[in-house]
Amino acid sequence: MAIFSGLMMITSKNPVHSVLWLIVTFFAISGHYILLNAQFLAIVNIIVYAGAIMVLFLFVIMLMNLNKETEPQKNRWLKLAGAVAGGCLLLVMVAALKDSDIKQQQALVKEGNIGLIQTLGKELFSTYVVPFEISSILFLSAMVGAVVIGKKD
Amino acid sequence: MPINYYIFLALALFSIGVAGVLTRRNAIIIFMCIELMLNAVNLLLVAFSKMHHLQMATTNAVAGTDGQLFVFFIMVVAAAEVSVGLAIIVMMYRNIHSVDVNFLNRLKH
Amino acid sequence: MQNALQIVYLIPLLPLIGFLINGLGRNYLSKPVISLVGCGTILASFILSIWVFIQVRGGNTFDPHYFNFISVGKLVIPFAFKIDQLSSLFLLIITGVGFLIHVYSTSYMHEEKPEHFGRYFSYLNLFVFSMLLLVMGANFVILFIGWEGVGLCSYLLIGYWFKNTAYNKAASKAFIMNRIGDLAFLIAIFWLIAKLGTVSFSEVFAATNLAKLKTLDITVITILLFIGATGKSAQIPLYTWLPDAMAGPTPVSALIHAATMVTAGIYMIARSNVLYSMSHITMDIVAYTGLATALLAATIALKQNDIKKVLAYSTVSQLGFMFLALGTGAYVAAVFHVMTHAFFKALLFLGSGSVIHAMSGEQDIRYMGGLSKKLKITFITFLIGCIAIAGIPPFSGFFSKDAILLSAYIKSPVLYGIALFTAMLTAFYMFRLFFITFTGSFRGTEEQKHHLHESPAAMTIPLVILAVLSIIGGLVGVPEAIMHGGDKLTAFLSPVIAQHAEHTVAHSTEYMLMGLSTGLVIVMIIAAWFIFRNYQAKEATGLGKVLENKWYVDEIYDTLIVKPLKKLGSFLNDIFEKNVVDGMVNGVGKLVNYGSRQMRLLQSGQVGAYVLLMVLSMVVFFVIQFFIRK
Amino acid sequence: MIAVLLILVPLLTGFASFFIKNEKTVRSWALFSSLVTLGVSLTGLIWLKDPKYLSHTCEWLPALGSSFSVKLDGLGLLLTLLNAISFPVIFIATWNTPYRKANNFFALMLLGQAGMMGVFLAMDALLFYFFWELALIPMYFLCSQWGGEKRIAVTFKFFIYTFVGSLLMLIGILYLYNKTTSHSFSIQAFYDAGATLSAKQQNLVFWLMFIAFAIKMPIFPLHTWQPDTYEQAPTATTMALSGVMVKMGVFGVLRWLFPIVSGAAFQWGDFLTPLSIIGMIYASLIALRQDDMKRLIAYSSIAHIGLLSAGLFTQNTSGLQGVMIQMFSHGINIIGLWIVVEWIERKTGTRKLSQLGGLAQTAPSLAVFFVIIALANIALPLTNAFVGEFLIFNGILSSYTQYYLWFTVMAGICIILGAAYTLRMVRKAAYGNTNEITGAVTDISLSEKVALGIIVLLIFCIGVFPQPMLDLTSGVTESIANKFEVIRYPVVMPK
Amino acid sequence: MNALIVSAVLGVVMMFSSVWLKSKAAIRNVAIAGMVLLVAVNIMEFCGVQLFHIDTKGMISFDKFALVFNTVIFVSTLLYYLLSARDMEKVGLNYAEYFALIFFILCGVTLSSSFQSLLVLFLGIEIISIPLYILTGSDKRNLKSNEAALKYFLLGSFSTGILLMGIALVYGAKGSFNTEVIDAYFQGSPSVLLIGGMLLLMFAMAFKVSVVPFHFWTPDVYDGAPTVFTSFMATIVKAAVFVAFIRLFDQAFGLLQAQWQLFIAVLTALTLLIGNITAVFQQSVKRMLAYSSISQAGFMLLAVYAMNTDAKEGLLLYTAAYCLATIGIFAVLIKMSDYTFEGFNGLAKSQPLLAATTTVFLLSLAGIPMTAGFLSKFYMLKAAMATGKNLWLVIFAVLMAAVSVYYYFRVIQAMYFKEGEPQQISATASFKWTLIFLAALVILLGIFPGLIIGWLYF
Repeated sequence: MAIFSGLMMITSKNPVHSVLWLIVTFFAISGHYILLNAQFLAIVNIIVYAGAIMVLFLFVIMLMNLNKETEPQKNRWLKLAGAVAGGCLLLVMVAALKDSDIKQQQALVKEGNIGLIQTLGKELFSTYVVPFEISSILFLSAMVGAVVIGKKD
Repeated sequence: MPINYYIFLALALFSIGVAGVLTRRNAIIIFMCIELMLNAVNLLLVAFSKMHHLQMATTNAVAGTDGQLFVFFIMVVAAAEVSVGLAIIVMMYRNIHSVDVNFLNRLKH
Repeated sequence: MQNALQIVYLIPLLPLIGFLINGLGRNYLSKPVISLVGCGTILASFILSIWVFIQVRGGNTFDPHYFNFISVGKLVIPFAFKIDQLSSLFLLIITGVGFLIHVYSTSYMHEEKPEHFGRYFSYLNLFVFSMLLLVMGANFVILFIGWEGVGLCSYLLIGYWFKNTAYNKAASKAFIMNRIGDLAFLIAIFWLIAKLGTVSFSEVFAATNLAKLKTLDITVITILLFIGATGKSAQIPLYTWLPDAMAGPTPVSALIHAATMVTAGIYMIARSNVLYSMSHITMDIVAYTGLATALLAATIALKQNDIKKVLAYSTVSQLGFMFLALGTGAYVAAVFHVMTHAFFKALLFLGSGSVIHAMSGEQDIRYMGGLSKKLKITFITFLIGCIAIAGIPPFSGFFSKDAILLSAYIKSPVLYGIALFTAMLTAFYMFRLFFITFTGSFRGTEEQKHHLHESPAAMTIPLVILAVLSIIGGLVGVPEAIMHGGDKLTAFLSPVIAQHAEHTVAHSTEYMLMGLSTGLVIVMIIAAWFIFRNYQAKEATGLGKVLENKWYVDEIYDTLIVKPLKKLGSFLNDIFEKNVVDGMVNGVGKLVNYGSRQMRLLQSGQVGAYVLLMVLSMVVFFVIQFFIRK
Repeated sequence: MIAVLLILVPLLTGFASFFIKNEKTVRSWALFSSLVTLGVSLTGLIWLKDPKYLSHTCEWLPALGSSFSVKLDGLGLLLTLLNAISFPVIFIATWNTPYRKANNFFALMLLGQAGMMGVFLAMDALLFYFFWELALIPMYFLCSQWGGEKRIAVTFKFFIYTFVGSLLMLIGILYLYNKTTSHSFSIQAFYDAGATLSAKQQNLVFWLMFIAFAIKMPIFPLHTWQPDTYEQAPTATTMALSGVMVKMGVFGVLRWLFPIVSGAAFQWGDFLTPLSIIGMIYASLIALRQDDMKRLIAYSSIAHIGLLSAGLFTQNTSGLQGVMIQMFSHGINIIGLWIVVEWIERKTGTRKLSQLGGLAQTAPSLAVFFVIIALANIALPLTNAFVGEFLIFNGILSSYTQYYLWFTVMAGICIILGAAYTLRMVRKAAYGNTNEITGAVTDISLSEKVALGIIVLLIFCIGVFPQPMLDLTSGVTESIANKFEVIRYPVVMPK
Repeated sequence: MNALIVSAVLGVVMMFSSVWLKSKAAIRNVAIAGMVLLVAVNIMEFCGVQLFHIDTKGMISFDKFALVFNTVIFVSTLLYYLLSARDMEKVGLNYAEYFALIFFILCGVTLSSSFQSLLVLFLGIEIISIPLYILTGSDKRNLKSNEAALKYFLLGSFSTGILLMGIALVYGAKGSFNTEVIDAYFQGSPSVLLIGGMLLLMFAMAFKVSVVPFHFWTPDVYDGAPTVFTSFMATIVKAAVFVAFIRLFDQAFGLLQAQWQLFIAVLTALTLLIGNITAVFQQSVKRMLAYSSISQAGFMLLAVYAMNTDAKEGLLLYTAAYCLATIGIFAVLIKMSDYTFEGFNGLAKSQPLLAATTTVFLLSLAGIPMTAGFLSKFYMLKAAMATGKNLWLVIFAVLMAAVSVYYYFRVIQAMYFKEGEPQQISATASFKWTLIFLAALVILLGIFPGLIIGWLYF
């Protein structure tokens, strides 16, 4: 499901369609999160990604009204090469990692409470408070950046 | 559920993202592919976090949370990146009225 | 006790001082002062030499040691002199003849500008200095220093008229050919050092050391030394420089290229006679080379028209005789001939100088003739010289040459035959020269004719003195056969030159030989008289032409050695150096530039391409890590 | 004390002279400083007996195990003396040569001198490398700032060429450093480390370091930078380069190569001696065909250096001793030759032999000096070069190789060729008739007379009394030669 | 810690300073003052004065190395301000914001030099990168700048993806982000997940420090970005990421050295080769410097390859030498009207002082003795040599160093030996004095490297 929609995403001509396909992918991934009993992340994923970010994308695309098959073909070879390279990467990594020493281990499904908001919250504001603060700096800089770039002059 | 499935799934998504970056010319879509790569990573991290939780739940009740928190941070960063990235793309578009990366060839050699 | 010979160091020192004074002051001193200094110093050392000679005759030899020239590791080369019979004799010859020629030069060169006049005399003094160093040196290195020094002076004096390019070329030629010999000499010295660790005569010739040497070593060393001698003493194959050396002023030719320098080789071999006597191969080589040279030079001399060239070739030929003597073990005879030759050849050269002077620079005998009337003294002295060289008793040449012929006969009749034939040739070409120059009618231009005049006293007096010496000079070596105890020279030199196995011949044979040679010589003279009494110049043909062109030896050398070297040089310079050696270096630079130009293209500016390359390299790395490395 | 002064004096005065704008002043300043340096190095000779004044050591890079340690031993004394003598002579000789931005010129010259001093004094590998490069940089700037029209490319080639060499040497140094037990760059530690190396390692180090020295000397076929550089560089610099700088290569071999990797040096001797001799003949033959005096002298210098390196690889007392004194003599003689060429070029505006001639008439004093120096150049007895060449040839003939005779003869050929091309140069430049170029020339002025006078004086002093100079270096020579004796001994006596 | 927080605060201050302060000079002075403060507090921390007591739960540790390195970085940033702050005005209107972003970047630098958890590493690198994207594109009407920004952004975030994948795999193998835990002892062959993650991390870091074959962004971005900021990212940022690189592989993958050493060696060789050879043929000095920065990265990579005390000391010295020299050259370059080599013709005549100092910097980059550049290269070679294997790498490195001389000296030749039309260059006295100071520093470090390295053992 996720893979299929992912593929659709990168193949569909029309940017808008690929955005929509990407959203589908995100939903699928969130599904996996829920399956893995990580509700918090699932929600955040849907809200932040499928919601905010993708909408942002859509806006931009609309703004540039690219919502038609504008993209001219780039030369076949490079495209092919790209696809092949991606395939190779997949192949190689899978082949490399398939016989890892943890392959027989299981991922806990449907139980375990670490995915729940309160656990995460506790951890976040106890152990991970410093990175959290740091990420605020990140946001600050991103904001400044957006201003710098966006401001008309 | 065997962890390998998740590994393969994540790798697949990741590679799809890479392939997308390689094949597409539209800057926005390339960017979206990168987002896809990030999500693949997220998925993998969550799977791992659950795996480690399963291993060490007895000793450490909160084992594995770090993985999920990392995912959270990744999302944060991604959001920030998106804001900046889109800003840059828009700026680009303002100037050359295209988001085709093939037009980015003033700088070479 | 203080040895009476303490002061020998003055003998070379005085000429050196003269050289310094004349050399540095040549711009300030007047000609008379220069001549005074030039001749005075030599005269002084001449007087000293006489005194030394007397001392030595009294049996007082002396080896002063001044300072260590070079001492490295075990090798010690002192700066030391060796005053013994041989060297004292040479001292006499050098300073004596040298002095006369200095005197002669004062008037011969009087037209020169003062500074050049000064230069000339400084060179002469320097020459005498080095020559004295050569004969006084107590070891091969000092000898070599003098050896090179005289070479230098001959170079400087041949090129004395430096405006003339041909002269300079001749000078360089002389120097370089000498260098070839010197190289062999040097190697011989190194060989001695390698084998014996010493170069001083006394130690080398000490029996204990000689015992150490293998025959091979001795042969090699002696041959190398001999090659050195061929360079300096103008023997085959290195003789061609000497005729060209006539470019220098005539007194120089007399002093350096006849009387003294060219005999350095003979001195050196005589000095190391002990070594030579131990290697028969070398002896033969020396003998045959000498003989061949004598013959070759004599033949060439037959057809030369330049008065000085004739004398030059005769010098070569005479030197050949001396080497023949050395080769046949008659060292004394060689030294003897050196002495007599010094007298009469100097006489002849100075005579020719006086002729040239009278002819205002003309050297070609075809434009002379009938000079006997105008230049009386020159005429007579020259005649004496010719008789002496031809070897008519009782003139000096007779005794020395006879001694050589005798020793040749002892060695083998064949040698004797050829030597005799050469002697006849000598007589013939000398008198050819004589008759063409002095008899017949004058063939020069008119103003030359009425410009003809006898040379001033400063020139004629040396001529006379030398003439006298050439007459009586031979009496120091009268053969036993004629007068018992007449051979004083041998007796005098016996401490230095060991007389090895005496195989004397019956006196009757000796008389016979003498008579034969004398007779033939006289025949030759008469023949010359008939042929050249009134000579008319005509084009030489056939063999004559070959002889006139000196057997084309110079040309052969030029094509075989000089030209190829030059070609090689140009090839290396223009092609090899530029394209190969330097090409390699520049090639690297070009390669880098080329690579740079290609690698720039990697930077295509296409994001897609960049990512593609990155991903591919990642794949490669993964493959290496997971599928190849283990 | 002395050692430090030798470096400091030219260094400081050099920096100072950057700021002396007036040309005359800076000339005299440079001359003064070089004379002071000379004085210092002569005092060094006086204190030869008590070496406590001759060496100095202090902390520098303790972390790296490198210390600022300089010392004057016989070898160092010899070459610093050469260095100290050369520069006053150069300054006097070029007194009348005009330079743009004279202050920079003389400053760089003095800095170069300081660098070379350091090279000859350093007792610490890193310090040695420091100075090695430091000597190079000013020379580079001098050549490409004040040189001929092709200067930039040529000197750049020269720079890169030598730089590559020295970098390889740096690796060699580092390699040895890793082998030292005490992890120090001090020369003693290096000597000890060298002894412990295996044959393969020795070869590696030998080549890494030898390349640098070979380029500097230079040895055929690494010589191509030299003629161009000598031709293009301002003659004063050329004097410094050929008089002193090329000795750095020989010096390096003597101090940093032979004592450390004697085994490899011995093993490669049979390969390098013929190479140097080929180089000699090669250079001589080319010199025979040169028309440009500077190029001719350059090639003759290559030939002489070839002889030096051949002497090095005789690796016996006589040969090495010869090398020592020949280094000095060659420096003196070639500087003399350059002075003559410099004067000729300045007066006639050409260096082409084909355009010269008859200078002996218009400039007799020059001709006299010229002839004397030329004769010294071909090693006539009683000139300085004779002693060196005599010893070197003697060394070659008695060297430990079965080809010694061939080597001697081959090298000997160069004596003849040397005479040929030198006399050719003299003949074409000084003799013959004057032409419109040389006709108008006036004779040399006082400054040149003084400079050439000093040169000639040295030529004869060393030529007649070489012994003091030989004694100076005998200690060093012995120690090196003994190292090789030790190696040879088992070979000489087969079991 | 001090530095981290202070720089963050300063960033905020700068943001608002544009509101309060009208004159650019004032803003500049505030920034410079702030920089001085930053240096001061960092040194205070070095001397053990903690302004803030925050328990980072073992995520960050400001050890000596990190602190010394930060000092170096801050000082060079200060010098960078003094030299080039003026020239930021030319870029665009948001003068204060540029400073703010630079301060934020410095936060990132402090993080990446002192992280103990991959999370912090990730955040640090992102905090460095995101403002850089913006600074690159800050010259908005200049297409080159835009293009550079977009390229940098796309490739940068792509590499971020790789970085994250690597981190994820490592986490999968070890179950933690903490470097000690990751480096904890294991028996038998290490898990493939770990190695795969390690490789991916290597690629990502290689990208950030522009190591061949992940260097492609560098020339374009450096060329396109406004020169002022090129100067900044070519020096300080690069150095910072390098420290992160060596820290990561030292602390997290120290035990895996056998696995990655060969790869690093190969990468080094490639980087030296491409960087140097390509630089030879460049026509613009700016682009040449971009490639030279790649080749210098190759040399610094030797430190990662060797990974011993020499290497760390050396890297410290190297970053100092490299930053100082490059900042200096760029400062001069900015003043030039023409960035090609011909632009430098005859500079020695019109601006002797600039020429002289530039020469010192170039010599330092080329690694000539008496300059810091030599000793730093020397350290690198020494370290690599100390590993006792792969001698070919060292020899190759020096050969490439020789090549580098070629293009560095082209500038010197242009300045001194070629004639050129004099161009008016506005160089204030303070600017000149700072240059002199910089040059003096370069030479001083070239003779007494102890001035920096000594602090490690203080």
